[in-house]
Amino acid sequence: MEYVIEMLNIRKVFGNFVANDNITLQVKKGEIHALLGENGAGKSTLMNVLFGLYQPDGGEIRVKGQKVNITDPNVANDLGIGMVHQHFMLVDTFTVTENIILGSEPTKGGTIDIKRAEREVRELSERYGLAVDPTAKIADISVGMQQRVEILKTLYRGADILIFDEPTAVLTPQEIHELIQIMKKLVKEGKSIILITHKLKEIMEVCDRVTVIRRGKGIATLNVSETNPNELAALMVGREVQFKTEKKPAQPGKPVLEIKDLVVKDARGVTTVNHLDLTVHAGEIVGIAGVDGNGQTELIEALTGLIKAESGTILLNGRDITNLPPRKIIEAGVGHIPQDRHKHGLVLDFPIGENMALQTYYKRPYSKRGILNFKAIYEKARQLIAEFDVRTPDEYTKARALSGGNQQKAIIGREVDRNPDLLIAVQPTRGLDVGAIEFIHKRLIEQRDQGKAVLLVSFELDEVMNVSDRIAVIYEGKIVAIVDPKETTEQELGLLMAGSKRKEAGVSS
Amino acid sequence: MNLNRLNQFFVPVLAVLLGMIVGSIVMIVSGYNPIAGYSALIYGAFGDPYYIGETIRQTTPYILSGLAVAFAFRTGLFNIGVEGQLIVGWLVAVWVGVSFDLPKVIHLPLAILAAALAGALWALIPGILKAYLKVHEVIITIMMNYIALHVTNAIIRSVLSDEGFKSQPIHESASLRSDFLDAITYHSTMHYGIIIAVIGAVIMWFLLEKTTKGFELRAVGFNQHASQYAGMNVRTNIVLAMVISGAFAGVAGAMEGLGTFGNISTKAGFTGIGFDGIAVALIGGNNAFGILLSALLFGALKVGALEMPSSAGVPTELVDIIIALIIFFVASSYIIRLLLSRLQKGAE
Amino acid sequence: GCGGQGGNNAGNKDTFSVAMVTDVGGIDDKSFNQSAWEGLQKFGKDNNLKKGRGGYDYLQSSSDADYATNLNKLVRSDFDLIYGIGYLMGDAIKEVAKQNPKKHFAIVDTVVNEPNVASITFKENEGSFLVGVVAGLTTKTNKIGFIGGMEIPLIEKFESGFRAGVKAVNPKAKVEVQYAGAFDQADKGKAIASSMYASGIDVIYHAAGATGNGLFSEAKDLKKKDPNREIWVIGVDKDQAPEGMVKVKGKTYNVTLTSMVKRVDVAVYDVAKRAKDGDFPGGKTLEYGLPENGVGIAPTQDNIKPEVLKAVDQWKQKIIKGEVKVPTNRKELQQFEASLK
Amino acid sequence: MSIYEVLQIIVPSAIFFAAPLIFTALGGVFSERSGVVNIGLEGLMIIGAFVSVVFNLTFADQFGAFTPWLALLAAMIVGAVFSLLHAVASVSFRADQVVSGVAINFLALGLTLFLVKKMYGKGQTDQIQVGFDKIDVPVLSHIPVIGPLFFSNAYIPSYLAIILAFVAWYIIYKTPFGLRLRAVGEHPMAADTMGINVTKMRYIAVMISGALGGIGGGVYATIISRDFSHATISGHGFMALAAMIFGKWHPIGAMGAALFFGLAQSLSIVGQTIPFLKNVPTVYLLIAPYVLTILALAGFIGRAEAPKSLGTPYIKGKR
Ligand SMILES: Nc1ncnc2c1ncn2[C@@H]1O[C@H](COP(=O)(O)OP(=O)(O)OP(=O)(O)O)[C@@H](O)[C@H]1O
Ligand SMILES: Nc1ncnc2c1ncn2[C@@H]1O[C@H](COP(=O)(O)OP(=O)(O)OP(=O)(O)O)[C@@H](O)[C@H]1O
Ligand SMILES: [Mg+2]
Ligand SMILES: [Mg+2]
Repeated sequence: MEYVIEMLNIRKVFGNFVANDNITLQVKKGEIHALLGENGAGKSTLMNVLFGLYQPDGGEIRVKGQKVNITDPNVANDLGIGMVHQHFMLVDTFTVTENIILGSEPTKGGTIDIKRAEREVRELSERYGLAVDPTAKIADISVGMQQRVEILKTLYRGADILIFDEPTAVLTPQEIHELIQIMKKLVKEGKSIILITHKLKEIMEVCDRVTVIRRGKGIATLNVSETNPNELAALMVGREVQFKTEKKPAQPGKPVLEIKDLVVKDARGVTTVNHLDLTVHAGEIVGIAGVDGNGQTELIEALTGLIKAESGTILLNGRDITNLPPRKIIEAGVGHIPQDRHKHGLVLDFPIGENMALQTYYKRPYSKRGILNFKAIYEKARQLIAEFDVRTPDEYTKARALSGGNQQKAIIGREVDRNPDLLIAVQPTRGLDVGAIEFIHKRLIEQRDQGKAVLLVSFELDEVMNVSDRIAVIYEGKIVAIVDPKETTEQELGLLMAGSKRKEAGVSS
Repeated sequence: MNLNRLNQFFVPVLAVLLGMIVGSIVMIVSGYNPIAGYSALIYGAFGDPYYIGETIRQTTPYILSGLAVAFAFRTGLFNIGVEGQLIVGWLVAVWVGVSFDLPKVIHLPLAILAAALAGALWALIPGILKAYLKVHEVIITIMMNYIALHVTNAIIRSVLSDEGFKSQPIHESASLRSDFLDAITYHSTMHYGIIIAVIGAVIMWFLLEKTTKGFELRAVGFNQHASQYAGMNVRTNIVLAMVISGAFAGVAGAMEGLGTFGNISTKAGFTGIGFDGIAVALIGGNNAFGILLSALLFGALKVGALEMPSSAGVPTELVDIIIALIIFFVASSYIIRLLLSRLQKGAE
Repeated sequence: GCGGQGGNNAGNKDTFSVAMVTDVGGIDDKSFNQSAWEGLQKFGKDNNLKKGRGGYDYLQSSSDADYATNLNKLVRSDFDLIYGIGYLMGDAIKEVAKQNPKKHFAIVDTVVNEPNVASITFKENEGSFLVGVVAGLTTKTNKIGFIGGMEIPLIEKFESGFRAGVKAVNPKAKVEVQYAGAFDQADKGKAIASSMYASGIDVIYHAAGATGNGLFSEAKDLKKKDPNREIWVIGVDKDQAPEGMVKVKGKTYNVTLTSMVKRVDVAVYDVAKRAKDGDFPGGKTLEYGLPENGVGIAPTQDNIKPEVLKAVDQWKQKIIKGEVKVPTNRKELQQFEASLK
Repeated sequence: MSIYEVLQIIVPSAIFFAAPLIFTALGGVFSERSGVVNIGLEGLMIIGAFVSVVFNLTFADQFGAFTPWLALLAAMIVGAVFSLLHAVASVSFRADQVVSGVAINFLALGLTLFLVKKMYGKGQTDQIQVGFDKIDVPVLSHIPVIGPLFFSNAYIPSYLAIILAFVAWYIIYKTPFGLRLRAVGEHPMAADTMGINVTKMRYIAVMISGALGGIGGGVYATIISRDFSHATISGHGFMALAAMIFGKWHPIGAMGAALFFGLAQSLSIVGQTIPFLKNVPTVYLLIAPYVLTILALAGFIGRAEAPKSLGTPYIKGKR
C-alpha cells in the first residue's frame, strides 16, 4: 500500500464550467506533496472535494487503499483528513480553544469542559511546537498564530493527512519559516501533507513531489529533486515566466512624499507609529520591510487619511496633507492599493465597471451636474479591463464573481489610471500566482519609470527586494534603516526587521 | 441573460399566483367558495370606477411608504420607523394646510414639502445616532414610532384643536381632492396624490440609479469601508440616506392628511401603512418600478377584501393570509427560480 | 351617478333596510359596536328582516381609511338608513352624506350637521356620575381611580361626570386619573391598575376599551390572592359583570362593582324605528341621557349596598329633574366642585 | 409616598410587564445567534397568545388549575411548529430573512383572526377564567426590603422568564450546543468544515425562537389581556426585538433590556401620581419609556455587534 490518498480522474463541474477535468492526484505516506497551479486552476476545488465540502461529478477517491465516499467534512475527519483552508475558517469572537474543539467538544455533565480542552490544546501545541495562547481571542492574535490554530484544529481531530491550501500567502517570512519547520516535524511523525502554494521556492525547499494542474487539468507529477522553478512555472502557466522583473536603474527626482516626525495611535490608543521619518522621491519605489504589527497599517491609514495622526507632518509635493479627509488626499494625488481587497478595495456587490469609478464617479466625464454618465463610466471600464487584462465575462459582472487575481488587477488598473503622483501598494500580490505577480510588478515599475513615487508595503522579502529601489525597514513604528536592495541580503534584512541595529547605515530619512 | 430577465418578471407573478392558489385551498378547507371569494375581491378592487378610485387611493400611501423602506434598504439601513415618520408628516401637512391661506400653487406644494421635511427630521435622529454612535437604527426607529404617535396626539389635542380630538379640515387650497376625480370615480376618496406617488417612484429610481449622490449612497450601503477608502463621507451618507427615506415617509403622511382624510385625528394606534410599507418594498424587490406594482397589489387586496364578507361571506382576514403567502413565495424565489430552470431545462 | 334607484323617502318602501359600519373593533367588541349591532339585530327581528342586503347588515372597517369606503358600499347596496358607529366616523359620514343627499344616515357619539344625518350622542357624564356616586359611597380608603383610554373630549366626559359623582357624595374621596394613551393596551391598563391598587385605591372606573382588560385582570388576580380584600372595578359601556367573575377555592366572587352602561342599542333601535315610520330625525342631534334610558347603571347590582342604591336613585331623579347639572368637561367640573362648597 | 413605597409599586409591575418580552427576546437571541434574523417575533407572540387562550377556553374544565400551564405548553409547541415556516423559507429556500419574518407577522395575524372568526363566530374570544395566580414567594417574600419588592405579588411565569434568561446564557455560553450555535451564526462555513450541520442548527434555533415567542405571547394573553383579539399583541414583538438588540444579542442583556422597558413603563405610570410631576402634561410621561431607551442607547450602552453572518443564508461552497 503505497499511497495514502488516491484521487483518480476527479471531475467537478460548476454549472457549465469544468473546474476539475479528470485530475489524478496520488499522495504517498509521509511525503509533502505540492499542488501547483495558476489562480483558478482548480486546486482548492480539488481539495474541497477531498475534504467532503464538494461532491465530485466523476472519478473515485481512495484513502489508504480503500475506496471511500466522502459525503461531508465529518467523513473526512473520520478518515483522518484535515484541511487548513485558504480563507481561514475561524470564528473571530471565539477563543483559540473554542475554535479548536468546535464540533468535538469535551464535556463534563453537559457543560463544555473548558479546562480540559485548554489543557489538551496546550499539550498538543507543545508537542508539535505550534505556539498558541489557548485563551486568546482569534480577533486579537496574529495571522501566523491563526494559521497555527488551523493546524491544531486538524491535529486535535487526529488527522494524519493534512491539506494546506495556500498557508503561506498571508504569513510573514518568519512565520513561513516556522511553518516549514512545523511541516517537517509533522511528516517526521508519519503524517502526510498536501501543500498548495504559489511560491516555488517553498516547494523546492520542503516538498517531495509536486503535481501541476492548469485550467482544471492535471499536467504532470514530478519529483521535486528532479525539477527546478523555471520548469514548474512553465508547466503551470504554459509559458516562460520571468521571476526577476527586469528594470532599469531608478532616476529619482524631487521628493514627492515627505513624512516628518509622524506619530499615530491605533484604535486601542497604543502608539504604533512613533516619530517616523521617510521620504519617497519621484521615479523611485521605496519598499517598506517589516514584521507585521510594527506600525505599517497605521502608517498607511494615516497617509490616506483614514485615521488621524497625533503629530508630525505629511507633505505631498511640498503641500501639507496631514489629517486631510481621504477625498482631499486622493485628489491631491495619492493612489492606494489596499491590503484587504474585499473589505477596502471593492464594493463587491457593484458591477466591476462601477468599481473602477469608485473614486472618480463624481468628476467629469463620469458625472455632470450630479447625474452619472454610465456610458463614460463603462467605456472607461472596458478600456481598463482590456489594458489590465482583467478576466471577467463583462464589465457588468459583480465584482464578487471575479477571482482574487482579477479583482486585484481591476483595483490596480483603477488606481494607476488616475495617474497619482504617489502610489501606495500594500501587499499587492498576496495570494496571486506567478503570472499575475509578474504582471503587477511590471505595472509598478512602469509607474516608477513614468516618474511617479511608489511606496510598497509587503511582508514578502522577495517582492520587496525585487521591486524596490530602496528598502526602508520599519521596526516598532520607526524607520530603523534604509538599505539598497542590491547591497543587502535576506538575512541582513531579517535581522534589521527583528530590531538589531545596523552599524554602518544609521537611521536616515 | 434574456431568460433571466424573463424570470425576474415571472417570479413575482408566479408568487402572486401561488399565493392565490394556496389562499383558495384555505378557503375550500374552511368551507368557503373560492370563486365567490375571489370574484368579490376583484369586484371590490376593480369592479367599477368607484372601486378603482378607492384602490388607487389606498395604493397611493403604500407606494410612498414602500419607497421609504426600500430607499433605506438600498442604502444599507432598515427603517422600521416609516410609520412614525409618516405620522409626523401627516401632522405637519395638515398643520400647514390649516394654518395658512395661500394660493393653491403655493399652498399645496408647501404642505407636501413641509411633510417631507417633517418626516426627514424625524428620521434624522436615528440617522445621526447610527452614523455617529453606531446605535442600531432598528431600535431607535421603533422607539421613535411610539414617540411620534403620542406627541402627535398631544399636539392635535392642544395646538391644532381646542382640546378636541381632531384638527380643523385643511383649506381647499391645500387639498389633493378634486371634484373631477370625485365625479369620474363616483365619489371615491381618490385624490391627486397618486401622481405625487408615481413621481416619488421616479425620483427614487433617478436618485439611486442615475445620480452621483445615489451612487455614493448605494456604495456606502454595501460597503462602508471601501466607500471610506474611496473618499466618501460615510457618516453624512448614512444620515442622508435615513433623511431621504424619512422624507418619502413624510410625503406618504401628506397623502393621508391632504388627500384621503383632509385633517388629522388623534390616533388610537398606528396606521399600519408604515409597517405594510416593509412588505410592499420587499415584494417590489426594493425597486421603484416593482414598488408601484406591489403597492397596487396591496391596495387592491386591502380594498377588495372589504367586499368579501358581504358578498361571499369570507372574512377579510383571509386577505392577510393571502398577502402573507405571497410574501413567502416572493421571499422563496430561489426555489421558484430553481423550479423554473428545471422546467426550462426539461423543455429543451 | 351611482347605483340603485332608491333614495326617495325610505318610509314609503314596503321593506325597510338598515345597516351600520363598525370601526376596527367589530361587532363583538363588548362595547359600543356590539351594542349598536344588538340594537340593529333586535330591530331586524322585530320587523321580520333578514340579515344581509335588503334587511339589516354591518360592515367592519380594518382601518380609518375604510370608513368612507364601507359607508359608500352600503349606500350602493341601497340600504335605507346607514349608521356610522363611533366618533371617528364623523368626517366620513359627513362626506358621504353630502354626496348622497337623498340617503339617510346616523352617526353615534358625535355630531354631524347635515340635513340627512341624525346625530346620536349620549350623556356619558350622567351615567358616570351615578357610578361615581356608587364609588364614592363604597370606597373604604377614600381613594378612587379612573383609567381613561385616550385623552379626548369623549373620555373626558366620562371622567368629569364620574369625579363629580364621587365629590357630590364623598368630598373627602380623592380621584386619581390616569390615561393609558390607547384603547388596546391591556398591559398598560394592568400596570396602571396595579399601581393604583397598590397605592391604596379600592375602586377603579375605566373608560378605556380593551386597555380595561388589564384592569380586570389585575383586580381579579388581587382578589384571588386575598379574597377578603375589598377591591372593585366599575365597568363601562356594557354590563361588565361577566368580566369580573373570579373563583377562589370553589367560592365565586365578582370584582365588578357595577357598570356604566351606554345603551347604544336603544338609540340605534329608536332611530331606525323612527326612520321606518317616516319620522327620520335628519339634521337633529338626539342626546340620550338618563331620562331616555340612554345611559345608566347596569342591571347587575349585587355588589352594591342597598343604601348606596338608594342614593343612586335619588341622584338619578335629581339629574332627570334638572336639579343637578352634571359637568361634561374639566372646566365644568371645577365649577361643579366649587358649587358643592 | 416614600421612595420605598414607590419602588414597591414600580418593581413588581416592571417585572410582570417585562416577562413576555423576556421570553420572546430570548427566542430572538437564539434565532439571531444562529444567523437567522427574526423580525417575525411579533407574529410568533400572536400565535402563542391565540393558542394559549383557545386552549384555556377549551380545556379549562378538564384541567382546572393546570390549564394555564398546559396552555403555555401548547403555545410553545404551536409556536415552534409555526416558526418552521420561517426556518424553511429562510434556511432551506434561502429567502431574505427579513421578508420571511414580515410574512410570519402577516400570516400570524391573518390566520389567528380568521380562525377566531371560524371558531367563535366573532372577532375576539371570551375571557379566560383560569389564569396564573399572583403569589408571594414563600420565605423569600419575608426578607426585609427586598422581599416585598421582588418576591411579593408576582407571577410564577415572571420568575421563569428571569430564570430562563440565565438558563439560556448557560446553554449559549457553556454547552457544546451553544458553542455550535454561535459558530453557525458567526461563521457558518467554519462550522460546516468542523462537521456541524448548519441547516440543522439553524432550524433548531428558529424553532426555539418560535417556542419562546409562543410562550411570550401565551404569558401575555394569560396574565394580561385574558382574551385574544386583533389588538392583543400590538407591537410587543417589536419591543422584544428591540430588547434583544439593546441587550446585544446576549440573554442576560436581553433580559436586562426588557426589564428596563418594564421599569421605564411603570415609572412613567407611577410618575403620574408623584406630586411634583402632577402638572407635567401626560404626553411627556407617555413617551418617557421610549425616550429613556434612546438616551440609554445613545448615552452609555454604545454600539452592538450583531452576529457576523446574521441575515445571510448559508450556501455550501459559496464564499
Ligand atoms: N462554487 C463554485 N461555483 C462555481 N464555480 C466555481 C466554484 N468554485 C470554484 N469555481 C470555479 O472553479 C475554478 C477553480 O477554482 P479554485 O478555487 O479551485 O481555484 P484555485 O486553483 O484554488 O485558485 P487559487 O490559486 O486562486 O486559490 C475557479 O476559477 C472558478 O471559476
Ligand atoms: N459559489 C460560487 N459561485 C460562483 N462562482 C464562484 C463561487 N465561488 C467561487 N467562484 C468563482 O471562483 C473564482 C474565484 O475562485 P478562486 O478561489 O480561484 O479565486 P482566488 O484567486 O483564489 O481568490 P482569492 O485570492 O480571493 O483567494 C471566481 O471566478 C468565481 O467566479
Ligand atoms: Mg484556491
Ligand atoms: Mg486564491
